[in-house]
Amino acid sequence: MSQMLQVSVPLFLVYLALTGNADPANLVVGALVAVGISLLRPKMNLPLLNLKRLPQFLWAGIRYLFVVAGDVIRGGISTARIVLDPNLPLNPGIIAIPSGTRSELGTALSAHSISLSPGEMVVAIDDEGVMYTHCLNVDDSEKMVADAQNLRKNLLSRMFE
Amino acid sequence: METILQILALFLIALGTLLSLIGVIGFIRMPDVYTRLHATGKVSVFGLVFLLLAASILTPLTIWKALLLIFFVLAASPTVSHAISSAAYRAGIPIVGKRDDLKGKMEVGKEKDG
Amino acid sequence: MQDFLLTLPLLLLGAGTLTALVFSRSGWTASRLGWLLSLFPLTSFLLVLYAFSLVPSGKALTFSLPWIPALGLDFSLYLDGLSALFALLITGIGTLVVIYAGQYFGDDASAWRFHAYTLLFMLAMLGLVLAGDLITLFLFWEGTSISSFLLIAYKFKDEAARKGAFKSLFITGGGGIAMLAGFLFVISITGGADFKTVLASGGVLRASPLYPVLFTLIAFGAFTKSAQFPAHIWLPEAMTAPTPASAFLHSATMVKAGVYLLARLNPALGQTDLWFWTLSIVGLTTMLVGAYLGFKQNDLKPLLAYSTISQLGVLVALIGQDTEIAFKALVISILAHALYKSALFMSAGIIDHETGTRDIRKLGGLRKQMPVMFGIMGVAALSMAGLPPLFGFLAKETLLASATHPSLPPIVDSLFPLTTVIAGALLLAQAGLAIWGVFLGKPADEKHPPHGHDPNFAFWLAPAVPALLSLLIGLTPVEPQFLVHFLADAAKAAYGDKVKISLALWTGINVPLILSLVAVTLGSLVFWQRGRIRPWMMNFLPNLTANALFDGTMSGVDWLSRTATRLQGGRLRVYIRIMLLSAMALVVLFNGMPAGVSIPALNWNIEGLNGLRMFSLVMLTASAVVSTVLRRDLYAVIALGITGLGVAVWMALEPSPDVALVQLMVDILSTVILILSLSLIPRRLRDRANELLHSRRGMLRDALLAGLAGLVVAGLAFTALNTRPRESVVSPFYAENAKPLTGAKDIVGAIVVDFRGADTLMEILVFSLAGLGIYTLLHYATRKTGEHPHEEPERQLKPNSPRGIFNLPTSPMLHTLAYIMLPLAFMLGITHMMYGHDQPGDGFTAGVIISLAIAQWYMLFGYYETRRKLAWLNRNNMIVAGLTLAALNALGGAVFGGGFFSPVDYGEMLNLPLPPGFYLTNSFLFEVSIALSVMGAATLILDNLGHPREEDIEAEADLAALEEKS
Amino acid sequence: MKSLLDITIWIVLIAHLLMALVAAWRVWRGENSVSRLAGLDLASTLTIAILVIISIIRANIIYIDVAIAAAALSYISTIALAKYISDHRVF
Amino acid sequence: MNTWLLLLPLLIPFAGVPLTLALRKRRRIQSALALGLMLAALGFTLGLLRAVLTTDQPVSVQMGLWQAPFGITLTADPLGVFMALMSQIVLTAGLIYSLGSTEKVVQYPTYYPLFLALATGLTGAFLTGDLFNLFVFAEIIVISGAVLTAIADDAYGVEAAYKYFYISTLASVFFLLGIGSLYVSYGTLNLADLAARIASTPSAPLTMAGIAFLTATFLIKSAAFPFHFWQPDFHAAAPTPVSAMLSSLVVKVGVYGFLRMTTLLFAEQADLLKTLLVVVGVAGVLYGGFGAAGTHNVKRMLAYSTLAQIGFILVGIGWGTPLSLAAALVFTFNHALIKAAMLMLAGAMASRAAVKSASFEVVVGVGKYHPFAGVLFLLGGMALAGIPPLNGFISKLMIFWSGVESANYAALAIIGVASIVTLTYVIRSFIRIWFEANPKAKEKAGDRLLAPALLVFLSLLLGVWAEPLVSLSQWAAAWLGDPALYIAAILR
Amino acid sequence: MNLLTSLAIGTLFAAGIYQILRRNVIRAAIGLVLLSNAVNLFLFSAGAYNGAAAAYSNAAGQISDPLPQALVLTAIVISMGGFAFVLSLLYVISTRYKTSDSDEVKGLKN
Ligand code: NA
Ligand code: NA
Repeated sequence: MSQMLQVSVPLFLVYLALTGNADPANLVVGALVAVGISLLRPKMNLPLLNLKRLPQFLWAGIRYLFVVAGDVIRGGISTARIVLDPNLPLNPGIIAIPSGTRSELGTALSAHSISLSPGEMVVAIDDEGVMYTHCLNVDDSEKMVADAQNLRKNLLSRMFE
Repeated sequence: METILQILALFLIALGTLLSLIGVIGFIRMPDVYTRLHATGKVSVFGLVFLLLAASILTPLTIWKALLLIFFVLAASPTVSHAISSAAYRAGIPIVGKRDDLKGKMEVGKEKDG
Repeated sequence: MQDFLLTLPLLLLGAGTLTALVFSRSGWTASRLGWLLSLFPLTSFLLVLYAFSLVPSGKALTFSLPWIPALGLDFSLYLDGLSALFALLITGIGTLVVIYAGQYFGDDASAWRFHAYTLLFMLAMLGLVLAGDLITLFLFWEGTSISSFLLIAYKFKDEAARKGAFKSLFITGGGGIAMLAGFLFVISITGGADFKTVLASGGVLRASPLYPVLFTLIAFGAFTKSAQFPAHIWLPEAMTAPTPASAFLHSATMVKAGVYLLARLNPALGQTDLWFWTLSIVGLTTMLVGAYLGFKQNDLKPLLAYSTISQLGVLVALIGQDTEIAFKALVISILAHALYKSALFMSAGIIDHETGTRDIRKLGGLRKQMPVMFGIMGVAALSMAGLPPLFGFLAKETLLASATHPSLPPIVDSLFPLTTVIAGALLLAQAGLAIWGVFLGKPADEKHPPHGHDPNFAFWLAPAVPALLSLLIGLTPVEPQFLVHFLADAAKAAYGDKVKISLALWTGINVPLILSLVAVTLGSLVFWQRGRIRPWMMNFLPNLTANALFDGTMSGVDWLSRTATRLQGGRLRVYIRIMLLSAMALVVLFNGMPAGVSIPALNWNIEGLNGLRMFSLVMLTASAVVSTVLRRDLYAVIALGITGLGVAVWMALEPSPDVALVQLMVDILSTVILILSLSLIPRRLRDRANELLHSRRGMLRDALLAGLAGLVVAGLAFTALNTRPRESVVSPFYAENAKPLTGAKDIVGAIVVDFRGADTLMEILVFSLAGLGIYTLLHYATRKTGEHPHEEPERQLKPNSPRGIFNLPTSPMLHTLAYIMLPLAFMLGITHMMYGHDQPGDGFTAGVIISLAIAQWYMLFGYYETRRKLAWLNRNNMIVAGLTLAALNALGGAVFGGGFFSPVDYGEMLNLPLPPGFYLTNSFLFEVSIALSVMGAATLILDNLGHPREEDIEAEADLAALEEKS
Repeated sequence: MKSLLDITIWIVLIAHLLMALVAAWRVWRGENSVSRLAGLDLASTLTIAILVIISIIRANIIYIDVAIAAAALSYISTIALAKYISDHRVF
Repeated sequence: MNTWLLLLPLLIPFAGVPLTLALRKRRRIQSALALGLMLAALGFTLGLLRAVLTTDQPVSVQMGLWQAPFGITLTADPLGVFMALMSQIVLTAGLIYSLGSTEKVVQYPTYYPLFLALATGLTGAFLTGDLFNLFVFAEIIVISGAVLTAIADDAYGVEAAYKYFYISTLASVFFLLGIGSLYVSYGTLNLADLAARIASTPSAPLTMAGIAFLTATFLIKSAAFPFHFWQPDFHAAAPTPVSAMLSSLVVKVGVYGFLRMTTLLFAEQADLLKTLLVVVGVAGVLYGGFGAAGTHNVKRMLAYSTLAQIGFILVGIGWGTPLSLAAALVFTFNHALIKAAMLMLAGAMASRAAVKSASFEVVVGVGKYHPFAGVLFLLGGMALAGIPPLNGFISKLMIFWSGVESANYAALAIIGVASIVTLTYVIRSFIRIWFEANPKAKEKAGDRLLAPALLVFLSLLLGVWAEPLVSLSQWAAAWLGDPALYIAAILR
Repeated sequence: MNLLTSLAIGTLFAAGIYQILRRNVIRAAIGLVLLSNAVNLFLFSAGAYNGAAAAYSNAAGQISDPLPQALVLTAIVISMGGFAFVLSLLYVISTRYKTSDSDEVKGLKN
């Protein structure tokens, strides 16, 4: 049930975004479509979240978004500086960053947000959740990414435990 | 109000294009595949994101739909760069730079040209 | 009423044939069957006789049945003196032959086949002479060719029989075609096919400028059938037929078909110089050649065959004449020859049957062992030699009489008698050879004399009858009036005017008699000196035969055939080059490149989005060209992807967002499946075939060809762009009516699913077929031959090694993306279906989007895991559902909307509270069905191209069942 | 103001097309398959952007609908290519 | 009523595709259903013929009731219904043969769906009144034919399909170029409307280009020399029942196209085209005849022979007289029956050979144990060679006659000489299979002979009782003679 | 502009033909895609004057001719299906004939 909701509710929102009208009939149809699709979903190992922790989940999620946004902007600026600098001050390399979790989703989200920010890009991930990340500038990435990762990690752990 | 929005849009578009340009310049200047992927995979994507925001102002496009599209792009593009870079590494394309924690952790292809 | 009488003889023979077939399983011996079957020709003989007795002299009995009224063609019969003569010979000798064949094959129970063929042939032959119009005649004419083919090939196990049969069919068949053409000319001139009309319009025919053509064609047909030089070559080889067949075909009947035709048409086509010269020259040549070659033979049957050829030459030459006496000679010779030649053939068969050989060198001195046969064959031979008091003598006399007719033009008046005398002499010598060689002389080696004795009565009865007749007709003191009138009628029909017939042997001392004496003495000399002459003849130009002509033709045909098939060399590229060039040649031929391609028509205004169009055009053209010069297929594929994007942008600028969307989807899909096939076909194979990596031969040529084609198309497009109207004829209708009639803002969408829904219906069928086809090819057709064995499940990465896109499992990042995107793709697709009528996207894009999301699963999770996780994915059933729904939906239009495919708004009908902008119409259902079938097909395509080696559960079960069956 | 906006947008569009050409050029002259692939990826991103810009110019969101589908799927061919490059098999 | 008579012959096979696919697990029911549907379709086609005959008016349906030229028109004019009837008869025979076939391919779940799809394509191609719709139906024929050939038991099926598909793609390209050229010139796709507009403005800038490309298209479709290269391979390698359909029906789509071009669309401009058709036809008669005499495989021989026979038909169309058109139609119909029968017999013999192959050195002497097949083959061969009393004779008679009447002596002479070649290869192959001895040949069961027997019987019947077919084709030819009638009937 | 467009279409067509004539069957397959693209573009230019607005009933001003667009949609789908089928044929050929050189695929001749 909750699995189904976790799939169908976002889908319902997507439906609304796509059709873009809040007519009650449309809500009904959208709900039906969303549920219908969620019936086709493969069995997934989504971490269960029980509804009474929903506000906490959302709050953590929003903060998570801001963290990521911060990283992105920071990375964007630094990358822009590198690119536009006439003598291209690069110090590229691949560093290993442990995600601190073994759950697929957790690792995936961390890796995603790391890769999202310009300047870092996860090349490979091993079963321990270690993310081998390619950086434009190894030195400043190393520490920054490291503590950013800690922040992410405990936010994620608050979202789903 | 109208004007303010339009100015905002104008700003967004300019920013977006700027980012895309940076992306492309990086794409041209960067020394190897991996570094180049930073440019294409991300920067130009953010260019697109800003364009979409502008579009949601200047056209009947609802912000929700714009956000959906943005979500698609942002979900996909880092993953794609991850895929490409891992493919490059697997194929045995060497990286520029001294540090490589991944070295020796996985078997890589012989041919230098994937 | 009496007309129907004419059909009876034919029906009887048909019944006879069927009877033979009916008795095929009965196990009756040939002789028993022969007696039974002989009743059919006998009866029809009597019927013909009766029918003829009803014909008032000089008139004809006719029967006609409309056959193809649309073409004015009838099936008609016609009995007059001439046809009666032949009809009686056919049925009469036919009766004897059937009995004789019965004896010949003795208790061989499988000879029913021979009887059937004989009666079939008899039917055809009788029909030929009874035919009342040209087309009917032709029907039976071909019938004789085929049935005689069967008779000659009766002993098909020996190669000679097969060759002989084929040769006779080839030659007579070829003649038949020519003759048909000739007949058609006649018909188109006279306006009718029946003999009444044709014979009445001789004047028109002879006057027609086409007369030479049609005469040549018809004469050619007749000559081939009647074995005239040089087409005579098939006759000796046809001797491979069983002797009864030879006796029938080559004495009385088939070879006389040509003679009959010429005689029949003489009143219409004859009495011209062309007619006279052609027939005289061909006939006399044949007469000489036949007589000459006959004297060379040692085998009885060929010997007789050549004498037949010679006789046929005589007959043809006689028809060529324009004199009463010639036609008297004609009818008498026909009768005489039929009698003695059938007797001789049948006797030869008996000799062969009793002694086991027909070679006159092995034979000899049989007169004591076979007195009866000696008698029969002796009489017949004397008649052939033209000696009194036999009927043959009379024939020769009349022949000489017409050969010395005063009306003959110079040269001919000396050549005709001369050749006749020589031929007569040689024929006499041949007759002598036969008799002496078989009965009187000694066999070549004394130690092994031939053994044999007279057969039983039934066997020698058949030859005895005609032999006896030729004796009686000669000896009879008083002319049998019946016979005289009969022959007179026949001659009249052929000559077109009264012919006086007398059968008196003694007509006083006259030129013919003297010439006849000369011939006899000469012949006796030749026979006496045969020991000297024949060896000399054997050595003189031994291989001077017209066979060279036939063989030459055949090898010519073979050479042409080999050349023709060599053009089909097997190389697709050659084919395509030829076709492409021919097509361009067509464009030039039809002057398809209009003058519109002229520089003044240029306009350089870069208004609106043209600048961007230019960019997109540059982008797509550049990448297209690049894709041809890039060495690695992978690079070419990537470049192709860019081309696709460029095309999409161009389409978006056109502006046509719908097409741009589909173009994008299809570009992605085709890139994916191209990559799939790159991974399926080993790179070394591809590089070996890649000219860019080694030989550059032919690339320039192809470039030129491609450039030419490109120029043509560019010219076409340029003209189109410059001459296209501002407004199409039909499109405004769509623009106005899309919204009101179909409720669709998207006009293109409206056309696709409503105005031209039938196209789309068939289009999804095509797409589904492609999917099903790939599935069947890769999981059935190639599996049964075990071409690609199953593979073990995907290679796994060893635990705790870093993961990315490579191998399996792929990295968590990618997994998550796959998980997220699949339901989103579903949602996107569904909105395309629901709102496609107002926005880009439709059932097709929906289907492709979902299938691509699934393809992504295959990539990231692998085949087995995907099939396990997406258990609901049954491609075939999706196609079933889609196509069924589509058909039902179209029917729904008929049920609720008044017309097949008519738009119906079910939502309105059931007044459901539907969200604004979404209509539950049959257009929507159509979109759904499109999506379903496309989804099924696209998944089949991706899945099977991606996993030709993995097991498909359904297919495996089926194949297992198949194996059990066989 | 409006005209300024128009001009900007036109410039932006030209810029994007030029960038697309750069990407195409990279596909032609990339030092290895992956950089060509990156070129394709960039080109498809830019294509989406161009669609968005067209919809701004035409003030018509149907081009966005095209863009959405493109955004949701265009990466799939990239992934396929990447997988092929990495270990010469896709599925 | 008539509407349904027109719709069902097309709709039934179409619906048959999903239905038989749904029944793919129960092969018996599946095949029975396929045959049943085909028979039903045939019945409705006969009804349609009756309707058109009695009213002497084309039956036409506007899909979705959108009036012409805006919607898609289905039209059963005399020519259309004539061709459709021909197809349905032969297709039914093909299904009957499939039921009795020993080939593996007929056991595959998708065989009958694909066969019915082929039926859909053929019927639709002859019944549609819209140029682009014709293109789509042609594509259905291409894809279903290619698939059925690719999955054949014959190991060369894939190669044949591959070559066929590429060449057909070339045809599709030409077709679309032609359609585009005509659309830009006349702005419409409905055949009747198009014909009317072409008649009123005969020389638009791209008219001739349109003619050229459509000509190229139909030359490929009808496998006329030198656009024939796909045909011998394709028809020889396909599964027997399929090759029978391909060689007898599929090439007729091109013939149909030329009939429409010369008598409807470009009735005014067609002179050059007609001359071209005569030339191409004569070339085909010669090339096909000699190819058939020279090739090494019975099925290939028959395929080449199709090339020649199509040549005769094209010559008839090119002469363009009422009689020659009727002759071409009669020839088309009769050839469909004969060629299907002959290919089935060849396949049946191949299935009885030691190794399953139709090449001469394998099937030589196989006929020994199958005299009945021999009788059928001889009769069929006679029909092919135009020997009475079989229907082939009527075809030949009418073609020659029309040649004589229209005074085209040169072409007539050549095809006359060439038609002796037909007799040659037919008899030779008969001799090889039934008369020559072959120690390897064993008594062996194979594909059933019912279908070819039926077809041969039909050929015999249509030879002896030729009036119906001849008058039918004359009726159709008369309609072809007056395009205005057709146009009026559709655009009324 | 017309000249440029038609030249582009011609070039695309030529590239397609050239690729179809390559011995490497994969290149020939790529040729199929290029050809169908070229033909589709030609069909576009066969449409009536291309307007400034997409063919939507609520569009303002001259719309582009919708019919050729519909035709192109159908043509795209059809050629897509065919293209996929060809690829499967190529795979089987490569396993059966152990080659991807179209000149070596000549088991059927004469
Ligand atoms: Na749409
Ligand atoms: Na195609």
